[in-house]
Amino acid sequence: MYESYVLDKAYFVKVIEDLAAIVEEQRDYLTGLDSAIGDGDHGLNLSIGFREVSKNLSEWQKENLTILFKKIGMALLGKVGGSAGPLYGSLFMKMGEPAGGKDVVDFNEFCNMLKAGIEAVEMRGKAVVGEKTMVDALRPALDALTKAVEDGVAPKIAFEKMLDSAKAGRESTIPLIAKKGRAMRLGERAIGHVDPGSASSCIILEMFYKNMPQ
Amino acid sequence: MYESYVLDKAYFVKVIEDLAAIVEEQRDYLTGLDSAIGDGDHGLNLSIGFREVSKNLSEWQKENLTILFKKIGMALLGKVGGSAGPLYGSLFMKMGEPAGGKDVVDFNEFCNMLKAGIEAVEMRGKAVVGEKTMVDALRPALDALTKAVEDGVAPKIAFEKMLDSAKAGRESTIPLIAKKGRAMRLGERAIGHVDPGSASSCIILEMFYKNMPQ
Amino acid sequence: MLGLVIVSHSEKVAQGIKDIAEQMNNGMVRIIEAGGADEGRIGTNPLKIQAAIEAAYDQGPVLIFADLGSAIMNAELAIDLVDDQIKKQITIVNAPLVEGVIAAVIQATITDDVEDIIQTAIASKDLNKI
Amino acid sequence: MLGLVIVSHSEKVAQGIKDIAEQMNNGMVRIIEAGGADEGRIGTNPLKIQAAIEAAYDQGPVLIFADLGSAIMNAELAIDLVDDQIKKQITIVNAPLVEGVIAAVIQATITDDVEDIIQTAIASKDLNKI
Ligand SMILES: Nc1ncnc2c1ncn2[C@@H]1O[C@H](COP(=O)(O)OP(=O)(O)O)[C@@H](O)[C@H]1O
Ligand SMILES: Nc1ncnc2c1ncn2[C@@H]1O[C@H](COP(=O)(O)OP(=O)(O)O)[C@@H](O)[C@H]1O
Ligand SMILES: [Mg+2]
Ligand SMILES: [Mg+2]
Ligand SMILES: [Mg+2]
Ligand SMILES: [Mg+2]
Repeated sequence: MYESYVLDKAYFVKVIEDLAAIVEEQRDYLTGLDSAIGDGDHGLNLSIGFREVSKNLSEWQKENLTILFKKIGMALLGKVGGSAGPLYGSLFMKMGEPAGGKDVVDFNEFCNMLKAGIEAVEMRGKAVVGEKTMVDALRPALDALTKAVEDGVAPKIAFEKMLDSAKAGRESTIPLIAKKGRAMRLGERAIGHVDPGSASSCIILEMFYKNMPQ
Repeated sequence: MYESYVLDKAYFVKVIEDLAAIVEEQRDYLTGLDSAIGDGDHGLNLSIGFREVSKNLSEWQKENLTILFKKIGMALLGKVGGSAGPLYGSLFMKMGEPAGGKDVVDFNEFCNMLKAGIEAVEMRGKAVVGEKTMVDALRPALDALTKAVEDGVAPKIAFEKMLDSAKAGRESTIPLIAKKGRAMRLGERAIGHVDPGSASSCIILEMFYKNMPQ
Repeated sequence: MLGLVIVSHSEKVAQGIKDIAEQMNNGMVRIIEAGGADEGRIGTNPLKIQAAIEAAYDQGPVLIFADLGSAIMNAELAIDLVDDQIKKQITIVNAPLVEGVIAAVIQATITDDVEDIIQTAIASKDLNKI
Repeated sequence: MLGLVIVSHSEKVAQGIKDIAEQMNNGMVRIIEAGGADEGRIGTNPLKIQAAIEAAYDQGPVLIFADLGSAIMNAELAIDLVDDQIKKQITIVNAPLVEGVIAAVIQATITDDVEDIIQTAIASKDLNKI
């Protein structure tokens, strides 16, 4: 089943386009979350990063998926400015690697892409679940996806489970004290607020989910 | 003897003029000393400070000695930039106080002016003799002056003794490790070098000496 | 409101630290920079620091952060120059400049206990970066 | 020659620290700043840091000093991007930014033992200012 479920470049390009659009739309929401427990730039950071991506996407989509993702990641690295830069930069750069220079991947390969990307975020930020970071959304999401795949769940359903776990992970950050990033300094004052990175991670995963064929 | 030996405003103005001139002349010498064990700006700092003084001196000399010295001190404070700013700024500002708003002082009052100024440097910099600072020149100078006055030595001879002690103090800084100021960081590397502030202090005292009437 | 004065030998450093700190400031701290000697030279200027203290003062405490020895000396001189009423509200904080200012501003969003803010700024020297 | 990279969220801070440090530099340290995100915004940029590392590298060690958490993260990313030969020469120094850079540059005028320079920079956090 998973080998015959393929995702082509048009899918990925659409995901990125939608992502750029929704980041714009959700910019103030994300910035608002970051104002509460950070420096209030998360939405702006991502907006600037994805504008750079948008600007180049028609050019970059000539490349294979590995290079396309690498270019997206590099653009985020260079433009974002905040922590989200190296983290999402690494996510996209590493996501491209399991695509092995191809233009189309099957579902197994796609899952490996997400795995590589999320592990790269963990590696870069050295955060684990419970530290009130984007990892609180990404790690449970990856685990739910892995489990769904082991259970042989259909691709889009597996992704729905992944997204549900990401969102649950996002909500799980509310009562937490932060152990990484700027919010770390706030101690108990961070309690009661959603971590901005966990919110943007949900948005990213949602765009991948939404555009998947049935 | 000391009451009849008076120093008038013309004397002080001439001292300051000469000081401004010699600072210009010795700028590179002082900067060279500071390059060896500091940040190489001591000569430049003083040059900028005394240029400001020169520029205003014809205007300021209308004031009594207390105000004149205060204005000189304030100009040094504002312009010098380095440690010499607050130190020599305080020296001149405080020197004016024992002049008690007059235009002429006798030798006793003049000695009190120097005492007030040098004590202000010590208060501001919290340095004591042996820490490789200008205090190594100024404190022995003041002590020598005080002793000469107690011994009833004639004014200009007393000042000569003061200047000799200042210069001996300057030389005494050569083998020292610095305990104050930037050179403090250098540890043993400061050994073998004259402290720039002790050198400029000798220059200042020398101008007071040189212009004294017999 | 808490006042905070940033004293550096470099005008750029003082301004830049203010820029970083303002991002974390929720309006609870009045941050004023006093960087550089006269005419932008490297150094410090007690009259600039005095003016910064007066601008930062808002009937409450004023914290001064400075970089090197002579900046502290000039800060102390500036303190001597301000009104007694302001003077007794001033603390020179023995903390690293960038890290201390940021820690103080963040802590000021959490508490208005000045002693706590000062201690947090001082403790910032031991925050592990890596 | 020793390389030194100053990473700050603010372009001004990084430039200004370089200005201060150059006054004490006797030509033994190649100091390169990498401040600010793209277009001078507050933040850091791993590509700028990478370029700074490459510019600071002169066949010898390169020390990186940075301000806040995400600056360190971007410095680590930059290190991943440079050549292996440079990479093994790099140390991120766990020291306060302004104080650490100044201490390192002064110490580099005294010794060329990099470990000593690093330790002096780290110890700068405990230098009493007042
Ligand atoms: N070490 C880390 N590991 C994982 N995520 C992190 C880490 N540090 C910060 N983050 C994430 O980054 C988000 C903030 O991003 P952003 O506002 O762009 O960066 P900055 O805090 O530098 O302004 C946080 O909400 C958190 O989710
Ligand atoms: N705390 C201090 N007390 C007395 N003199 C000091 C002190 N700190 C520095 N100095 C003097 O200042 C001189 C350096 O002056 P300058 O170069 O103008 O200042 P900076 O070191 O700030 O560049 C030193 O040579 C020393 O004599
Ligand atoms: Mg942020
Ligand atoms: Mg930020
Ligand atoms: Mg100097
Ligand atoms: Mg100087």
